[in-house]
This record gives sequence, C-alpha cells and structure tokens, in this order.
Amino acid sequence: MASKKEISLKDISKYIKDGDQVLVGGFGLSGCPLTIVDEIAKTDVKDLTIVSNNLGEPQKGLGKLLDNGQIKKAIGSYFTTHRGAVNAWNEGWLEIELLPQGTMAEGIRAAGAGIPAFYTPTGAGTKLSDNKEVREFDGKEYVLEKSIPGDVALIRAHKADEYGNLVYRKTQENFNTAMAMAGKIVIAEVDEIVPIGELNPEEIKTQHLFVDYLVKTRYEIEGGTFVERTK
Amino acid sequence: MASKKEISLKDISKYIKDGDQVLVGGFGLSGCPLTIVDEIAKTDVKDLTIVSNNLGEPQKGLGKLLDNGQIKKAIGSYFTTHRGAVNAWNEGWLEIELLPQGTMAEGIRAAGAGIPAFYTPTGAGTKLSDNKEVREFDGKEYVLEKSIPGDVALIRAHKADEYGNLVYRKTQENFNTAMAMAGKIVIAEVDEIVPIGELNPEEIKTQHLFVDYLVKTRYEIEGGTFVERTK
Amino acid sequence: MNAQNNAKTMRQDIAKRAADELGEGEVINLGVGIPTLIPEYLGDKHVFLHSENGLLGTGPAPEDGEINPDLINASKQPVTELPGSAIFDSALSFAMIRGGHVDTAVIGALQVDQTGELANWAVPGKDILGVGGAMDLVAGVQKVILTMTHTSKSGEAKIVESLTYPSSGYRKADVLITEKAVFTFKDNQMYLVEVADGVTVEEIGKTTAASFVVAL
Amino acid sequence: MNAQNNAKTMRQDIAKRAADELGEGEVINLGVGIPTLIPEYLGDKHVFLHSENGLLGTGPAPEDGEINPDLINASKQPVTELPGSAIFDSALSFAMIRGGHVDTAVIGALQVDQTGELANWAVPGKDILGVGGAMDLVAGVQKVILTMTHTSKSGEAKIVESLTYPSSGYRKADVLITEKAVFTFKDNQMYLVEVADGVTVEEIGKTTAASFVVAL
Repeated sequence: MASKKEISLKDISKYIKDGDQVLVGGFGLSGCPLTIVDEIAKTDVKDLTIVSNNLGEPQKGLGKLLDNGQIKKAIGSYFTTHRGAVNAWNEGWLEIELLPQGTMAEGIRAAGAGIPAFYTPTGAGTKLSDNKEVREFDGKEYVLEKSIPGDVALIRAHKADEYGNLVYRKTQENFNTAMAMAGKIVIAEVDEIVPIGELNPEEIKTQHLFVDYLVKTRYEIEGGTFVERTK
Repeated sequence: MASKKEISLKDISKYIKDGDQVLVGGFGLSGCPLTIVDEIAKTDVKDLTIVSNNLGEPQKGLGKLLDNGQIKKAIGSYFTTHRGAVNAWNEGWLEIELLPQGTMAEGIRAAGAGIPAFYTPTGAGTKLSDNKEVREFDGKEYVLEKSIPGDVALIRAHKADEYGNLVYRKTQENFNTAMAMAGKIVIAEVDEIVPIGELNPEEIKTQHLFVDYLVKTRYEIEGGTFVERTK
Repeated sequence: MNAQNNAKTMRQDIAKRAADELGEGEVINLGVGIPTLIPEYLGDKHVFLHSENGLLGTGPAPEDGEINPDLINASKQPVTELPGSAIFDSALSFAMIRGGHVDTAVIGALQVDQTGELANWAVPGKDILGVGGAMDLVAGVQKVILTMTHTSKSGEAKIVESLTYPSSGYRKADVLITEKAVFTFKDNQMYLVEVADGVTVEEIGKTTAASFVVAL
Repeated sequence: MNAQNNAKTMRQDIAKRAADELGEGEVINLGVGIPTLIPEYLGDKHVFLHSENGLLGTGPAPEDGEINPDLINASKQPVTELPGSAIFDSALSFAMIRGGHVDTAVIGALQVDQTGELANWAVPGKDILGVGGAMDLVAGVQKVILTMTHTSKSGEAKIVESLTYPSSGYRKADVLITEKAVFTFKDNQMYLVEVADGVTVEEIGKTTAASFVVAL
C-alpha cells in the first residue's frame, strides 16, 4: 500500500494561501524542507509570515522566498545569516519579530500542546520583553509569552512510514516536531516512505497524528552538503 | 567501567528527608520504581508530599508508604485505586490535591523546563479551578497552573547506560521523563546498566543530565506481572 | 438499535451505534465502560486508538501467556500494539489531547444538560478523589461523543435541563448516544436525531428532563 | 596566563584559563568565538558538550570526507557525536537550558558591568536582528563564565560601571576571564581574583571602568 498521505510536489501550493503564518523547520539548512520551499518560490503566494529560526541564505532555502518578496513578516531568533533580511528590514518592507531561540521553540510546542501562553525567565529585563507582561513568581521576574501556531507547518524528516510517523537523521529534528504539533496543516518532506511496521514504536519522534501530507525530497547529501537531484 | 551513578539500595534514604516533595513515576505499577519505594518504606522518613498519578495499591508500590503513614499530602489525578487513600483523607490525616492528569504531566514538565506557570483550557469552568486564576485568551477561558517541582524524583526505566541515559520498556515511560526533568535529585531504578555506546543517541528518552543516581531493580516480570526477586 | 431491557445488550447496542460515528482513519480515545466495547463493532473500519499513558495504535488484549505489564492502556489493562503504533510519554500524550490532535473521544457521562455540558467525574456528596484524563479529553479533542444509559438504574433522568453534578468543563458534547436515542448538540441546543426501534418520541420526552428539538 | 599583545594567543590564553574552570563530568554549553577553542585545552578532563540544536555529547569536527550536514552544532558547523551522546529536539534542548540542567555556559560578552550583568547580543544603534540562544543560556544555566578581551580593539573599557549596551537579562555572570585577569561576581560585587603574568593591579584598574575588590 502506498501512503495515503503522499502528495505530489505540484499539490503543495494548494495548502498555502496569501497571508498565512507558515512554520518552517530547520536550523540553518539542516531540517529545512528545501524541496517544499523551492516549490513555494515558484508560485505567486505572498504576504507570508514565516516562523523559522533563520531565513536561509541568499537563493537557498527560505532565502528564495525572501528574495522573491513573498515574505511580509519573519518571526525567528537569528536573521543575520541572510544579509537580504537585514536590508529588507531597513527598507521597511519586511517586518521582523525577534525571539530568544528557546522562547520560540517553547512557544511553538505550546501552540501544539493547547497551551495559549506561559511564563519564562528568558528575556526578563531586556529589550525583548518591552511591551510584554512581566510577572513575579517567588520573587523572580518572568515574561508572559504567547504560543506560536501556524496555518501551515512545513517540516523535514528522514523517513516516514505510510501512516506519516517520522524519524530524523541526527540533529535534523530541531524545530520540526514542535512545528508538526503547531501547524493546522502539516506537510513533511522526507527521503523515503517505508511500509507500516518498519519503524519501532519507540523510535518515532513525530507521531502520525501530527502529520497531514508527505512529499519526497529532491535533495540528497553529497560531499557533506545538500544537493538538488537533477531528475 | 562501572557507572559512577550507581548507588546501593541502602544509600537511597540519604537523598530523601522528612517533608520532601517527592515525584514518583508510574501509571499504576508500570513505570513505578517499586524497589526504591520498598526501601523508603523500610525507613522512618515521614511527612512526604507525594506527586504521582495514583497511590499504588494496598501493600504495593506507594500503597506501602501510605499504609505506613509516611505520606502527609498526595498530589495526583486518581486516588481511588487505593481505598486507603480515600479513608486517610476522610480521617483527615492525608491532604489530597487532585489535578487533571494532563495538567499534572504538563506541570511536572514545566518545572523541569524552567517554566513557573502556564495557562491551560483543562478544568476551566469546573470545581478543580476554584481558587485558581482564570484568564481569557481569544475569548476562551484558561486556568493558570503552577509548575510542579520535586525535591527528589524517583523514576523507573528499563535500561540505563553508564552515563545515566535511559530507555523504557513499552508504555513504562509515562511520567518518568517529565519527573526526571523536574526533580532536584533524580534516582532511576533500572533492570540493567549497559556500557557507553550501546544505546543509540536517537533512542534515548531521558538524557543523562537529568539523572543523578541509578539503582538496580529487584523486580522482574513473571507471568504477566511484577514479581520481587527473592535474592 | 434495539431497546431491550437487558443491561448487557443495552451497552452493546450503544457501543455499536457509537462505532458508526467514527470515521475511517480517525484518532480515537475511548473512555472506560461502554466505549471499551466499541472495537468489536468497527468491522472493516480502521481507526487509531490513543491511550493517555502514551500509546497511539493500541491493539486488543493479549493472549494469556503474552501479557506484558509494561504495555497497558489508560484503564491499566494489558494491551498489544498494532503495526505502525507509536509510544511516547505522558506530557506529549496530553499535548496531543489538549492540542486538538485526537479526533474523537467517546466517553461515559453521569449527567448531560440540554446544551451539551457534561458531568463525568464526580458525584455530589461523595469524595472527589479521581479525575484522570476526563477533563483534558473534554477540553481538547475535536469531537466528544457521550455514551450512557438513558436513565439511571433507579430510573432517574440523566439528561437534564442543567447539571446538578459537578461539570467537566465549558466544552459541550457533540453527540449523545443512549439505548433509546441519539442526540446532537449545536449552539447550546439539543436535537433528537434518532430513536431506537420500538421507542417513541413520547417515551424519549418522558425519560428526558431537558428540552430538545425533534429532528428525526 | 600570559598577556602578549597578540590576538590569537590572547584568545587561546583566555580559552585555556576558561577550561580550568570546568569541572569533571559537567554539562557545558560553549558559545561562539573564544569558547569554541576550549575543547583543545581540556586535557584529561571529560565534560559533556551541549549544542542548542539538540545534541548532548558533541564531538570534534569530522574529517573532510566524513561531514554530515545533518550533524551540526549551534554554530551550524559540522561535528561528530561521541559515544554516549543523545539527540533531541529544540524544545527539549532549551528545556534543558532554561530548566537549569546545563551546568555551565561559557559565552562571550560585548560588555559586563560591575554587578556581573552582561550584554552579549546587540550593539546600540545597530540593527537588532539576532539573539539566538544567548538569553536562554544567561537565564537558565547554573554557572555563567564570560570570556572576552579586556578592552575593545580601540582600547575602550568593556568592563563598566553600568551597561550602555542592551542587557541580556537580570541574571549575573559568575566568572569573567580576560587576557589580563579573572574576576568573580558575588552579591552584585566584582572581585579581582587573578592577574596574568606581568600584569599589575594598577594596569587592571586603568583598563577597567568599574569598581572591584582586589582579592588575589
């Protein structure tokens, strides 16, 4: 049986509309759904709010969407990997919301876990808590942070089984599981879809109930880097 | 090399003192550190606040501590498995704090994750949110729940490696990982301590930085139940 | 559905009707009591059973010699795991429930009011010493199906105008299945959508202490 | 410690001294810059290196042919995994940091004040577009060790009475290591506990725009 969840690359754009808040996995290029992002870069979808740790690099990963002007706002922890993000922000057409990386990870998980808000010590007493509610617990200040849901989550894993259970390659997981939990629609890009029963129940990192669709990646590792397969 | 974290059963009592809040893993008897609990039942330690889903059964697991009168307060989601708990509460010598099971799990995880409090929809509009702060987010009511830390966490896993990384047997994990995160001192009861490198980095469920001490269990599975090894 | 006055058949009938409500491929959490009978009536329909203690893909009870006391469901009964199942911890398991990732919970109730608000964890005047995952399920899943006998053993109405038992939360049930009828709830209004063979709307009216719209 | 006026040696000296602060078996998070040099100076001491992106037990850079772009550290550099390492997701990784499970963070700073409050993520008047895990580390780990050059390249004091750069949070550093000196902080007071060979207390005073107690 083929996975009922597998879709073709051209179907991806059906699930993303103008103005969506889109969670995109990855820490740098590792764990970033490069094929899915490439497909979106080919479409006219625009005004996206992208939640991702960084915005890729020029013409790589999310950098393509930025270069195309498809992104209206970016929420993340580190934008200086792509000089274009800094420029776009200076030019005033890209809104940026900077979050401590741990607050971002926890906020995404919270959205997936039904928690609308939580208190964290991170950022208390800094500019990043300006305009945020601060509250004391046991004499220490904490910042109230809201959860970070996604209309869509685009994630990357190593293998899926036909139900959509996922496992990752080494540190590829990073934000992906939390984003799968937090996305209303979740599309996972994988190297391979294996038959039911091939993954051990204990090794599954992202359970199938979080995953709506699967696509096969066009990228493979070659010479220590991610290379697009030329058909 | 033997694990530096392994301690003998008689050393367990060194780490638990009168009045401690003690997190105890397990859903029923599965994942409950039966050997550690037995050792505590042999000591005079008293006035404990026990955080555990249930209080075991008469003369089994935490039931022993209850029967001995070593417990002052119990925080959990389901106490009717041990009639003694209900009686002790009626007699007025056992304080009980009832929490929805998901709130309990999330509160324990929060304590381990540096989150002092969070909002949850569970319990809003019920007696269990009496005297708790309620707040609206997007027009819906949520209850503020505090994190649930432990002076000590007593947990149960299947295998440890010599660093203290843990893996579980099937649904044995339940509250154990969250409790390992939330305990100031964490003692894990295991079937076996394996050499470094024998566990795959990806299969580890509780990472060694959460675990302080290891003890070997005296219980084994026989005839579909947990049986104490008679030396 | 047949309204025989036989407790066992009654429970089986309710479970059978509840099974019809479940969609192919859904993630389902089954409460104690009547809902545990549902798997017998699924036929060819494939659903994923979620157990609060950390299992998605719960299978039937094992053979006697195959019991693993570390492979249990939320009722602490030994179970098996089906191919494609996943195992995880309690915090993630309730994140699934509270976060809306479980499609449907089928649970019992002590009382339900005409808006769909339900009581399923405590009896007035009795010790309140157990809640388990009941409130998390009510607050979190996409669809709540209640299964219960239409009246108490002593014949008292369990479907009421407003709850006298402690509420399980603001969230309303979507469907209520008894041995006599099926109701749905929408915008705080209760609709009678099915009656069992041989049961009249009049009889439903007499045994139901709540207002409902007849929508057969 | 030797205060040569050579940037590379200076950084190595700081890293070497920082390595001495780490305890056997500790879980350590190393920031970018000088802290990345620390592993060279650990000798027989065994510590566990934690990477924010989800690795506990980070090993050295791989051989050229052995690079896996999906096995990286928080600086996005390819690494290896040591035996006994564990891999996990970002949410759990920061739970470890924020929850106090990482013993020590060794991080750089742009400025530190005499109470130990530090600034390590933004420069006044420049775009504030990156923070990464800096604030989580400052807020969460058990011990914060700062490594930095004693003054800026243009000779300006980086150890100041009160911060002019944006703060990284309320949490104070525990130890500050420069090429000239080692300071500790306790109860909002700064203590000079070591000077490098050939460096006088007077010189420290001149290059430090903050009050400190000499406790050599």
